[in-house]
Amino acid sequence: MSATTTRTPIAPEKPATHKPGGTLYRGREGMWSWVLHRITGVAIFFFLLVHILDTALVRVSPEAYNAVIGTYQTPIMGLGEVALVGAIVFHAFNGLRVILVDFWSWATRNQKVLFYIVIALWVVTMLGFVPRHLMNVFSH
Amino acid sequence: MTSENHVETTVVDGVHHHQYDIVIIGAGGAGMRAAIEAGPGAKTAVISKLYPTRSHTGAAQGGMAAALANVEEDSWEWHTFDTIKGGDYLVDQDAAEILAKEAIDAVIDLENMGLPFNRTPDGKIDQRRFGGHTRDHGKAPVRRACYAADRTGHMILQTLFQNCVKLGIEFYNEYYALDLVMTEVDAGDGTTRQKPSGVVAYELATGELHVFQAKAVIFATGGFGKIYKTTSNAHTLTGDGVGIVWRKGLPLEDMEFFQFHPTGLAGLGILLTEGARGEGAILRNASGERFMERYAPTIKDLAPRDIVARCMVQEVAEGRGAGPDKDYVLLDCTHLGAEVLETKLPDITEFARTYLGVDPVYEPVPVMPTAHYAMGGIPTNVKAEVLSDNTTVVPGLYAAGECACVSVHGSNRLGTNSLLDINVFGKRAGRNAVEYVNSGVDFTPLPDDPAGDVRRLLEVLRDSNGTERIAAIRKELQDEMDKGAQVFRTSESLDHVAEVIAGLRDRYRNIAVQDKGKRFNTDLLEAVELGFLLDLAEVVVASARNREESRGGHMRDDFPNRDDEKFMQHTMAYLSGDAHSSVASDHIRLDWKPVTITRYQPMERKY
Amino acid sequence: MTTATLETTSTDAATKSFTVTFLIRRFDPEVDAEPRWQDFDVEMYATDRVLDALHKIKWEQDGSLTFRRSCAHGICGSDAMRINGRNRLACKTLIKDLDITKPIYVEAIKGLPLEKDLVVDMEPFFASYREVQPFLQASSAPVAGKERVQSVAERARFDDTTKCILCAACTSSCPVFWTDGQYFGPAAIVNAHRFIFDSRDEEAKVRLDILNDKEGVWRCRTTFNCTDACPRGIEVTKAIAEVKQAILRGTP
Amino acid sequence: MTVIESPRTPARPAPKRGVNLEKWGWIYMRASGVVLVVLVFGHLFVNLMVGEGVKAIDFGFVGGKWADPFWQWWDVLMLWLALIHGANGMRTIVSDYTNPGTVQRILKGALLLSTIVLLVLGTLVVFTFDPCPAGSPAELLPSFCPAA
Ligand SMILES: Cc1cc2nc3c(=O)[nH]c(=O)nc-3n(C[C@H](O)[C@H](O)[C@H](O)COP(=O)(O)OP(=O)(O)OC[C@H]3O[C@@H](n4cnc5c(N)ncnc54)[C@H](O)[C@@H]3O)c2cc1C
Ligand code: HEM
Ligand code: SF4
Ligand code: F3S
Ligand code: FES
Repeated sequence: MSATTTRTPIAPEKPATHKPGGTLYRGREGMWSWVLHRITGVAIFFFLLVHILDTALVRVSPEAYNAVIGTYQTPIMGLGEVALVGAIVFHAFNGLRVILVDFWSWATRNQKVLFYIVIALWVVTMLGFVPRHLMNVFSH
Repeated sequence: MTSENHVETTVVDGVHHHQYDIVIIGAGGAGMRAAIEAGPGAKTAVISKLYPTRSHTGAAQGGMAAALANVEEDSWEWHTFDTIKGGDYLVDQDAAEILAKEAIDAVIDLENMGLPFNRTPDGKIDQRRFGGHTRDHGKAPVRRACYAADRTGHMILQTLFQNCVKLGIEFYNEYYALDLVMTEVDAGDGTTRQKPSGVVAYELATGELHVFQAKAVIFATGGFGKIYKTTSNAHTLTGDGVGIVWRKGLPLEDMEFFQFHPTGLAGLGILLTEGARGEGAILRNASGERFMERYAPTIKDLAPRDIVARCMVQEVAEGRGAGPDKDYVLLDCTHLGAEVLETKLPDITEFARTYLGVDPVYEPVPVMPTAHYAMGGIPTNVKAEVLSDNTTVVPGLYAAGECACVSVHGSNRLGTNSLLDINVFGKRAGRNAVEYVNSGVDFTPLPDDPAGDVRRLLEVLRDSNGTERIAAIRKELQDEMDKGAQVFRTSESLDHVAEVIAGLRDRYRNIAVQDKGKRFNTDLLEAVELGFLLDLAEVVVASARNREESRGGHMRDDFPNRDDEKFMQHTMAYLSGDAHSSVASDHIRLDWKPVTITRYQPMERKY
Repeated sequence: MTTATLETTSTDAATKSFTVTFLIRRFDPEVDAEPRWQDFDVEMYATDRVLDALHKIKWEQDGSLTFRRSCAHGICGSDAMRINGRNRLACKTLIKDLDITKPIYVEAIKGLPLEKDLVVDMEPFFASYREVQPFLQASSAPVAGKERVQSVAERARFDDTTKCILCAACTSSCPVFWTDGQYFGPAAIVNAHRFIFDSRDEEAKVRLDILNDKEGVWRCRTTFNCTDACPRGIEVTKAIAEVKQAILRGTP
Repeated sequence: MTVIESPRTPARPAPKRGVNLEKWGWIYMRASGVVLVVLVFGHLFVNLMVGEGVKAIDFGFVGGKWADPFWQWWDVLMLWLALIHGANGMRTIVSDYTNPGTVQRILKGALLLSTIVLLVLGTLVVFTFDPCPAGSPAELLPSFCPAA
């Protein structure tokens, strides 16, 4: 039961061949928040893989675990942790935004406002975390 | 997607051949309404130069008339009378009766198909006032227009398309019909006559030609407002179908009657529905006067369109126009309130905001008449069968919608009667075509090389390396038509336009088509469309020159009165002699056809 | 050639014209292997539309420039294109709303096969549309010669999604649709929504089932590009959210 | 005369293989997300903010936490929720950017495999963890170990 047409039969199993490129789409808050959400999600995922493995070293020996976890305490890794926490915090807050947008029509209408709230909360959280963490990392 | 529908397509000398019982040209309201009737009953194809949902039926705003009497007393007889009076008695009254009577079913059909009409508090289809629709033969305005906000046409187009999808109608989208194939057959009485045997179409995507052999052909190609500059019509309304039929030597009826809608956005022509005035909006001149009170004391701003348009032009001509150049009047909706505007007239509110930067909630909107609707077209009888003269039917050929002239609109169409027309007569065309093809007729054999004419036409155009720009000729045509053949006409102005057109026809032979490619060559198609525009403008002007009276949409300054004695008849224009000569009188023959009068004798038209 | 009176008589400063540069992404399948950018200078007025600019180019400079258009006032859905990186209708985008100190970029919508210049193959788009059964299905026979009754509130429930003109601005702005073109896309969901929430329709469940598919509503990542792009102001993402919830509930 | 096949738009193949997991995946992402906010933030707070933060983390610290079933369950729950959440998210991304075919199958297989392995590994580690392994230097162990 569908209208038929005689033009350009598409073969849906095979994705359409797109001509490359064009300019970057200038999406707004919704699109960029999703891009960030996706990037942070992937980053966290890969960190999580590593983090499970390194934590599993506790089962090998205290020395092995401490050796690896020691590298987490170097200044470079300290900065990396800032990035990681930044990613997690954004992903978490934005994840909550996405959930609200999904289930609450006010939020669907005001997703842009919520996006800026996410950014604000992120800044606040990071202001709480970063100085404290860097003090820990760079002390002694 | 059933297999018994399986189409065999063959290619001969690069031309694709198809066979269908019924071929419908045009996928606007009329075409799709016909398809919904035809599809289930016969093997049907719809050819459209646009994707169906792009058709200009979607632009219609205000409503569709039917005496449902959902909100106040009404009857189809009153509707018939209004239609006849609105058309200044040039209406064929048998057709008007059918229109008004079948209106009720037409609206109900659409509702049952899913059309989301606005509702009354008790859940019935809501109705609003519209110009020229009255209770009890002109006593007072009546609520007769069924509507869906100011998107009635959009909803009709979508609903019809949805039902075509449901029925699995076969569409050939972006195929331009360019010729009707006629075959000489034995008429049975020793003579021969022309019978339609198919359609030739140009596939935009590939540049290839297709011949659709058919037992019945239905034209539903819409209007030709693009002969004018200021118009509510789409760029694609170039009158191809009417032009094709004309070039086949079939007559065109009442071509001088073109409707100018009073409220187009000034300078742009984008339409603001009469529904606005139906909801209470008021026309004012520069001094804020409600000038329609002077011209039509009983129904004021809701007088029929020809009258309102004329009054507006007169106000401006007499120096009472608004704006820096005093060249428009104002449509005042401010007293309606944001609520009514946002819920009942949301689209036109947005048009005014977007295109003029004027917010109708706070400011009156600059408006001027805009070329809107062709009352004339391909003559048909009430069965939607095309006529080759005043009475003779061309078997198997049908026309419906704006391209046809039944004539239910006479010299001036009432608002909301066109959406009705496309549904009532679209349905009739489809139904009668099915009956015809199932009555045992066979395919009429195609002549040798049926696509020959089109191929030659396109080759000439594609190979043309002239010096004239298509757009320049078209612009001049449109500008001149606006000046000489618009709301007011005189023999002088018409003579001048005729001369200009003759010159343009000469220049058309020397045009340049820059795009030489095959795929999506819209440049080439614009050249073809310009040819149709020139042909039709010529007929419009010739018919207008010939009608030395003022009636409905045709206002002759030099003959300001209606002259029933001489002109109470339809104009019939025939192509005769050299089609390609530039001089209209060489190839246009004008004749008359009597008006069918059943129960309403012509009276003076006062509101 | 006669010029329109508007241009010659008007002294208003607001109607002064200026030159605008358009960068258009051209592609002629018969000649080009790859799309290319071409620039055009056009005299424009502030109140002109981008569509007017395309027409001026086609009609005065290069007749081979190809694009679709019909109504010229935003109701037919022919001319969705990417203008300065965002999906817009050319006929609803006014020059005054663009920054004309920089060139204006115009290119075809993304994610559908490019056919020529600004024209894409719309067939995959309509195929998705057809698949959601976008038509009223009501088995109960209405009283002969009468409309089905529907309250004002029931009618209002799906009003927003009846406005769709199938322009594809939404679907071709959706990052998920760009990835493989298999996602049903917002337009199809909008048109399903129109019937799912129509009190007269009886087959909402079937449509919900169709959209509860691998390529259905769950692929939407709420990026809101569709809502931003919709020239009819339809709250597309909200409609999608409502369909998601209807699927979760199992009923509209 | 060439005969061309009837040109028609083929319908999307409707391969409804098995149960449709998309809906449940979607629900899971949201449900787990909400719980994860608490779990992850709690985890980060305790590990990075309290006391000396990251500097304080060592075998003894971990041992100290996992001696308490509360933290054991906390971390296992977080492990399961986050890993499945992340893996499902990655699956979405893989479906988005690869076409159905071998590459996609390999990537999804790898995701599935690593997820299962890490879930099992992580769970075993948490529950079979011995905070006071015999023979380890006492200063590395939590303070409650007899050796310490
Ligand atoms: C702005 C506006 C508002 C209006 N408002 C109202 C209203 O409120 N009430 C009312 O009753 N009427 C209204 N009208 C009038 C009414 O909408 C039209 O007269 C009517 O919709 C015409 O329908 P149609 O099917 O005849 O033609 P269209 O809808 O114009 O369709 C024409 C079809 O023909 C096809 N076609 C054309 N040429 C070719 C070719 N060469 N080959 C193949 N296909 C071709 C096109 O693709 C298209 O599908 C309005 C008109 C306008 C312009
Ligand atoms: C801290 C709390 C978290 C919340 C509230 C949260 C929330 C969400 C939500 C709601 C989604 C779905 C997004 C959508 O459908 O558009 C999502 C996707 C995703 N999440 Fe999380 N998440 C959290 C933690 C994590 C963690 C710890 C990881 C890594 C293991 C992760 C990895 C991902 C990935 C890879 C995606 C897919 C992204 C995409 O499809 O674009 N998330 N998250
Ligand atoms: S939802 Fe809006 S953007 Fe999408 S097709 Fe419909 S009108 Fe166009
Ligand atoms: S752009 Fe796409 S991701 Fe969803 S919100 Fe719109 S459909
Ligand atoms: S031309 Fe019709 S929507 Fe732009």
